[in-house]
Amino acid sequence: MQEPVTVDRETANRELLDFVFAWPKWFFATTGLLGAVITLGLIIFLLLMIFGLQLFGYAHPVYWGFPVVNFVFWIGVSHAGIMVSAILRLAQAEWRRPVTRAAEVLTIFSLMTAMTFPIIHSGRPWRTLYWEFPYDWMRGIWPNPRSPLVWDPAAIFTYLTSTVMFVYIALLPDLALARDRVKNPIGKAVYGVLSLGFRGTTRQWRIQAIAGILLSALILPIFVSVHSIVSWDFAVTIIPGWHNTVFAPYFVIGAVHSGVSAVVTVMIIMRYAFGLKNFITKDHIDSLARLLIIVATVWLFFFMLDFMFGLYGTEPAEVDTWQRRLMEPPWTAIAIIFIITGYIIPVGAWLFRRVRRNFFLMFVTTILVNIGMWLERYMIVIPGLERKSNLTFQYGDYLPSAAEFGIIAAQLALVIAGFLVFSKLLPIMPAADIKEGQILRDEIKVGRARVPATMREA
Amino acid sequence: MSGIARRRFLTGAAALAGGATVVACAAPERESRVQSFVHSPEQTLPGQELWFATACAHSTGGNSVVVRTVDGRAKKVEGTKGFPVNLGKTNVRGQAGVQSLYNPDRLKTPLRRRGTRGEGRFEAIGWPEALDLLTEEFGSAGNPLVVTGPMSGTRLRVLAQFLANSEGRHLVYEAQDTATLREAARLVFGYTRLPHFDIANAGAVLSFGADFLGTWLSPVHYSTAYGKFREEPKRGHLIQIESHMSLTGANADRWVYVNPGHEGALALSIAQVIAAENLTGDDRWFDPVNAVGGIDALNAYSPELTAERTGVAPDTVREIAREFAGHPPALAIAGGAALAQTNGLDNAVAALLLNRIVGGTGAAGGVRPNPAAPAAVPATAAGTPFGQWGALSTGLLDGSETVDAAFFYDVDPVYGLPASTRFADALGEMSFVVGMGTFLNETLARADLVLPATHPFEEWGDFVADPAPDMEVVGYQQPVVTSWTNARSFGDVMLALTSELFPDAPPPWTTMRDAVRDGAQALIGQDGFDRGWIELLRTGGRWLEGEGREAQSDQPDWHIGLLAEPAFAGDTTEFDLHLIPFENVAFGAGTESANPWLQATPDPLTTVTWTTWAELNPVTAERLGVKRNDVVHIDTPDGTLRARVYEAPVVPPDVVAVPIGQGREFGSRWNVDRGANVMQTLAAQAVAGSGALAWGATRARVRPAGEHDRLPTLEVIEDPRNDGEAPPVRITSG
Amino acid sequence: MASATDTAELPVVAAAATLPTDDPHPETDGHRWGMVIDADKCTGCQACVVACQSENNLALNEENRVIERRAKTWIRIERYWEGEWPNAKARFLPVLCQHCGNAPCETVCPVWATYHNPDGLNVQVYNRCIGTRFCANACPYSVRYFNFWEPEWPSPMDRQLNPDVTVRTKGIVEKCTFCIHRINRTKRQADRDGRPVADGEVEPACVQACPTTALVFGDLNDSDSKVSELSHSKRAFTLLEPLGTAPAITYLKKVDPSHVDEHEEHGH
Amino acid sequence: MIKPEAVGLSLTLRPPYRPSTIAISRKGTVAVAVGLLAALGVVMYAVKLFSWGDRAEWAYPAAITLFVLSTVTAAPLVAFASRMARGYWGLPARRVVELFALPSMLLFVLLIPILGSLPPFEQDGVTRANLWFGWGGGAPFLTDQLAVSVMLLAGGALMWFAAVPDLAGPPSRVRAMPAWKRLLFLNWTGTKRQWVVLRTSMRWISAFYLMMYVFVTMILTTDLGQSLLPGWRSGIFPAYHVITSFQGAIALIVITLFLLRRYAPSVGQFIGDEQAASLGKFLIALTLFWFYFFWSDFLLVWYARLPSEVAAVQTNVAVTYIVPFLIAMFGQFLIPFVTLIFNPIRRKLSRLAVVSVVVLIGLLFDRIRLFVASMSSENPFSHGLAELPEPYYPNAIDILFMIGVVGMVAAIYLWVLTRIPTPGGWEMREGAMYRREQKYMHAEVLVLGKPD
Ligand code: SF4
Ligand code: SF4
Ligand code: SF4
Ligand code: SF4
Repeated sequence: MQEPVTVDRETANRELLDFVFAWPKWFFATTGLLGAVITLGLIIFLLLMIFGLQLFGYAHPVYWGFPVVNFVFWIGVSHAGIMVSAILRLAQAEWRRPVTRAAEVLTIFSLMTAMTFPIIHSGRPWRTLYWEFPYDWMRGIWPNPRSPLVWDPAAIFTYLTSTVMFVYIALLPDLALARDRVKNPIGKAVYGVLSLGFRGTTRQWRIQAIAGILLSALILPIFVSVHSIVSWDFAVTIIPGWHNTVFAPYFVIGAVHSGVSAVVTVMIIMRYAFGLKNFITKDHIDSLARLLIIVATVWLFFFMLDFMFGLYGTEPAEVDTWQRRLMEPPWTAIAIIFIITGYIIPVGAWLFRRVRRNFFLMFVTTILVNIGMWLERYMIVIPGLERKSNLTFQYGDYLPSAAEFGIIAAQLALVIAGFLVFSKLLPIMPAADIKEGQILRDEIKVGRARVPATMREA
Repeated sequence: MSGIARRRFLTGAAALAGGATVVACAAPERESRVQSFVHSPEQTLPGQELWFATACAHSTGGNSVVVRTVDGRAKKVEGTKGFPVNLGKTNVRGQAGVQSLYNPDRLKTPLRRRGTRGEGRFEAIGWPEALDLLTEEFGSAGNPLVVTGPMSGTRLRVLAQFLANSEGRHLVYEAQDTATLREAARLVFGYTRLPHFDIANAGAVLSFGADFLGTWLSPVHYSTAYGKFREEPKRGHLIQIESHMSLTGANADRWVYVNPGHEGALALSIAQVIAAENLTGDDRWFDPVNAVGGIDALNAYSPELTAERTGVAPDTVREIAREFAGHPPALAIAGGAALAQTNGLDNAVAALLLNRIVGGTGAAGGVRPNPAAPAAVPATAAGTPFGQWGALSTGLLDGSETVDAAFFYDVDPVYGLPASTRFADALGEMSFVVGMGTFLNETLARADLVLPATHPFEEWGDFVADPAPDMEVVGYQQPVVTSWTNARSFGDVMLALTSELFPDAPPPWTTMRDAVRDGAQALIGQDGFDRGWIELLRTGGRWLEGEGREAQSDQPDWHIGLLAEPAFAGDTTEFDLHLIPFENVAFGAGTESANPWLQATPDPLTTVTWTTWAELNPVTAERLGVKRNDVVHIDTPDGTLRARVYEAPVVPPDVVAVPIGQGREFGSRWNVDRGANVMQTLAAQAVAGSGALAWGATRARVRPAGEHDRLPTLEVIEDPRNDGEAPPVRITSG
Repeated sequence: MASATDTAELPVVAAAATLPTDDPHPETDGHRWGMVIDADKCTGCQACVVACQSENNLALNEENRVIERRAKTWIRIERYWEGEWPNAKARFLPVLCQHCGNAPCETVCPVWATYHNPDGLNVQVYNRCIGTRFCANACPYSVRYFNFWEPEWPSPMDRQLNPDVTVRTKGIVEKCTFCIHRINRTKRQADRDGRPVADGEVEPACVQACPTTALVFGDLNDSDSKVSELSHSKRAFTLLEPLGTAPAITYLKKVDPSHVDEHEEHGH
Repeated sequence: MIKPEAVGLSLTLRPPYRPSTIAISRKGTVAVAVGLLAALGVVMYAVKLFSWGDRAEWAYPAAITLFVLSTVTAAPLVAFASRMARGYWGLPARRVVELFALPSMLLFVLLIPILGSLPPFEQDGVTRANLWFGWGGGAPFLTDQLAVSVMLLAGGALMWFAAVPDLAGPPSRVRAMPAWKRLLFLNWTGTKRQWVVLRTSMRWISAFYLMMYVFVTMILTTDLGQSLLPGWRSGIFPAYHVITSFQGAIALIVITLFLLRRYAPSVGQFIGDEQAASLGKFLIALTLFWFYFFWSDFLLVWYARLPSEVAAVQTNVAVTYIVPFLIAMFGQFLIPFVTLIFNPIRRKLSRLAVVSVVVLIGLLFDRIRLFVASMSSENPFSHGLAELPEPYYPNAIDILFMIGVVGMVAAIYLWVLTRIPTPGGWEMREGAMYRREQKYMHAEVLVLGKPD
């Protein structure tokens, strides 16, 4: 049964904006720590600029490694926001309300972080920016539209732009709220400008709502395209273990799996860190977990398709790649761990209502999912390169370097820091949306039973 | 002139502006200085390439190469087209010549010893000072000793001037001596020069241990011949019999393992089958067999009777005999470890005898006599056999012999002779030692005076191909660049020394260039010499086909009864494996190891680079409890060395094979403290009858060192699917 | 199951020629450079390898670079073992860029740093390359190498550098060019002389060095050239043929007399 | 803020609902027509069996069988989806679609000769690609039929369970039944416990049916498709097939609802444009999915240019079967996409039904291009096609066979429709309980309960 939120509007406003105006000690400690890790990453980046990619673990013939794995991972996580916001919004799932903002913000920061990887890992990052983006009108030298590496920035930029718009539109009423409540005159001015004069007139509400729905629908194809294109970075080639037609939906659903899990993790952290016990309830994580069961199962189905149709053609290199993935150390361990942590443990646990409604267990299981999903990406990207063709003389292996671990830690810190700073500056809970949800909440009595219900405009 | 003939690949000098002058005879000078157009030396047009024919820097057989130079810098080496030895081709070492030329660790200036001998501490001095010291020491010396590598042509004549005046001695140090083969050729055919093995035209080649595609005698020549040998439709058949798979073995149609030292017995078995089955189709085998003891003596070597010794099944021997005799013309050759046994000479003779048995001598596709070298450009002086080095060492150490002054040029006996010879100590007994070379080495490091020698691309010279490729060939060497170091050529130093020491009987030439021109004059005559000289330099040399061949003896000077059993150092219980040292295509005997390209060149079979490894059969490795990349100690009765294990299915189970060429203390940054020197661990045994070092007659045991160190291999990892069943890519046709 | 390793022997797929995608060998009035590699002649001697290093300014492959698998050789001799002792054999296979007509490396390059030129070469434009290494991954022959370091030649070794060939900077990918500078030079010369380029006139460094003439180079558009003739040998095959990359290099199989008899009877 | 159409205002349950079997107008005519078609199907099946030819003979039967799998067998899944999402729109349609579980049973019969005509996995030491690791112990015939049976039984069980509360009548009636019949009626007396068990088991059986459906699709599409056409190895293909099956199922449901509204007022009174709006949304979504899955497949094959894969795609997309492919693309994607973006078309059941017919035609041709290409391919043992095959055209028997199958499906469906009360009574009543209309501030609002 759902537990209705019992706070009044004023409390809601106060609690939801609380963190924006408060300066708890842990905030400084955490940002300091994150800053240190990010600085480490910057130092590594600087060293990379000077010494080049020798600092990473690439070696002939395995030329991609951790950064690409992480690129896929963070792009994957970024699928949370739109899945939760747009799809649940269109599906009129009421429980989405407190979750949307966090998911969208996670999307923005994980996308921005993911985008740094292709640049960091390229041999000449300065040129990467130069050649890939500003088209060279003068000499007519264009990027190669046949390359998935050109599709990538196009899709990701579109996704980022639309997500930012999406978040911004949803933010407007909350910005206005912050503007009205902040005491500091500078803050007032800034929030004032950002809120674009939102005063809550009917017309403004209507435009805001229509824009949100339109964007939800428009963003969906982009959402699907992004990870499909990421998957095509691999699948268009003829590398064994990469060239499989199932990759696009497999990647997309995997992205949703890891993204929604990350949202659950983040929500549980927020619940405690920002004191949002009144707004993030067992119902929310329960609903998300039920969604995750389906997503995870579909993901597993696609994985099975990938596996079965990888072996199906009995191409020697393809068979070798799967043999390596499943039978050879360390990949055996990685394969087992990712199946167990990505599916068996979490989905097994989520079948039980008690687990789905337990914050701690949900926190643990969703973290496990993302460990599993990271390993899954690792297992997708690397072994195919290690067993690339029948020319077995060129079989190789890959060992990540310390610098790669450093960069990856720094990027995790970057996502967290981005999230934290956002929640410091702007309300991480969509106050207006939550209040709307409270208004629309109702109950239906059937005999002695009370069934939760929502109100819909007739 | 057709367009093609005018291409830049013109060997020799380029025709310059206007085509008026054809100049090819001097290196551009001041090449490292910035030049103004106005003051450019004749040959240097900025940005314009020039090709100079000269001697190959590292060749063993006497190859001619053209070096591409641009702006006075050597850029690229290619074989001299039409030069009969290498026919426009090169091998790895030839290609790497430019890199030893520009090796920053070359000796750049004369050095005088500062510390004790062998410490390797020197101070730089100038040439005048060095020459003064040289004159002083050699002037007072009684019986100067000059040690060089195999040397021919004008250098030899220049050296003779010095030796004649000073009553000095000349010893020739060969890293891999040819004494046994030369002696065998004399016994079987009566030849004094190395004969021509006509692989190109042979129908079957039966090689006992001779790695003619890799390192044996004249590998580039034989490789070009092999290309023709494999030409379809005739496609010759190659059988390789040896105790460790060489590069040639890897390319053979049939490869057969023979127990080390029993190659001769196997050869006689093959002969027996040929005779018994009359495989030649006529009785041409009869006379030669008769001459060496008759069919009864030969019958004692029937395949069944030798099978146990040789380790080759009788059926296999019969198949070999049929394949060999069945693809005329058939050619048998012998070399490598087969000859480096105490009974190596007998092995060589027995193997070469097969040529007489199938009648394959003199004709195309067989063993052909070579012409004697012209007097004006003497042929290679024969190497001093190992026995004599041992005697010299012992004499010096026990005081029965003294050397007042010794001159070592471009050799490294301290490195190459087994430690048990104690040559390094013997060197210490010599009063004054001069070492000359392009790099410091173990011998030079023990010298009192070290002189920087020019690189072959920086000096004048000539050479006589040995073995000659079926004709008399004299190659010419000219400087292609001005030396960037303060080096001088051996000839010039010798000439300077001679004229300084013996003002009364000065040599007839003042520079090597004069001496070389002088020899050329004798060769091509006075008439139109200037044109002829330029032509010589342009084409790389002079050759005369089919003139003045040596005569063949009527019958072999040998008897089957002479075939001895091999003897090995180290007893079989304690030392359970045969130690087979081998040269690989890149480092050779260790003379080229200063060159980073060669260091990085993968050994063709193992793909190992940069270090010393120990080849073991996987079964042997498993028995020893070691696997690839494990460090092992290899003990012989006379020493021990460390190497990393490389397992290969082609290595015989009773063998541990170790490449020669690493393990130096002195040299360049690229070869010092790298790997181990296997030569040092060998027992000091000589080949009976030739006195050469029996480097294949030492036994060894392998002990795991308990360490692990990844071998630098080109092969990425061991191929998990390459289980010997089905190669992943079908390279072989059926 | 059919032996997984036999793919190269399975029926040749002819469909590649009818793809409505890019024609792997666009008709050019000019040249289509190609090579034939005779595995029966290659001895594995490595001369071609060093010749290429020397001609094309390849950086030194120091020991740790070999160990790290970051050494570069534009042509390499792959060695495969066949069989077990005492019937074990070594097989040598020179592998360099195959200059594929359907090059998997070309389509993936985001900046068109690698593309097919009108002479049928897969060329690499170093200045364009941003070092994504996508092409190196996509190349099934693994013949593309990444520059992990700024190349260095301790003075005076730099004097050897070939002025016709760029020294590649760190952060980009490089590979065999078919010695394009030699091709261009010869074409220019032939142009000046007003004649066509003759067969055998262009010799890449590896071909030039190869002592056994296992490597033959020439124009596949010229039906009289040696390469054209050899590429129709009954021993001819292309590497990884089922991938449909349409290489410009044809290999000739090694002849193994111990197999010939059984197979020839079946008319192989 | 919420669009009124999405809420389903047209659904009015004011008249107290009584479950009953339906009455169809012009019942006799319909019965005769359908009966004749069904008889045609039976005859054609027999004709095919007796004139047993090679595998290609069964190419068109295979195509129509997979068409049945993609429409009729997939339809009950929509009921499952509607229950899962607690969608109000689905209430009157659930029973309508569940009843398709019965005609689905035809699959089993149809598959017997088709699976029987398949070549062995191994021949002359060469193995053809397959999902069964070359397992000879009954694959594919026994394995596939076993999986199909299990799936069909689950579907049947689902249909029956859902209908039992409506069929059982008052507790006294059930108690009066003989034992076997009581068991058949699950001993239904409507106790609270029974309701809980019923709901839970329906949930599980639905989930099981879905999984079995996906599994069966995977093995059938591989055994009758990919594994027969050399070089065709596409991991996404089973998923493509599932997705297009959902599209086919929706189209079939739309058409069925439309016909029922037109000809069976007892059902039709509950079917309004609310259903059209929801089903239309699904249909356009699945139309987009068609493109996504097809493109994901096609793009990668075309881009990678592996000759064997390209040849396979040339066969069933680009060259040999390009005409059926184009019909499929227009029918499954272009026409529905272009039409359904317009609200007036999507939200009107009649118009949606027209589009659905187009979709089904497209789907039929899609199955034809895919399975005729594979069933008629010559050498499934080769690694890739050496040359592109000629198209394999149907003969008159093939065409009559396909028509007959449609007839059989229709006949069985009509039969069961007249035996089981439609729409489902208890769910309809329950739906009405969780739904209330009231005033909020100045607006009329709808309060919708969503029980756990
Ligand atoms: S061999 Fe590799 S690098 Fe060369 S063209 Fe083919 S795919 Fe490209
Ligand atoms: S590494 Fe260079 S050539 Fe290769 S794909 Fe990237 S940009 Fe293109
Ligand atoms: S063709 Fe030129 S670039 Fe290519 S491998 Fe040969 S030498 Fe090197
Ligand atoms: S140079 Fe010729 S023979 Fe030697 S490895 Fe290269 S291709 Fe083979």
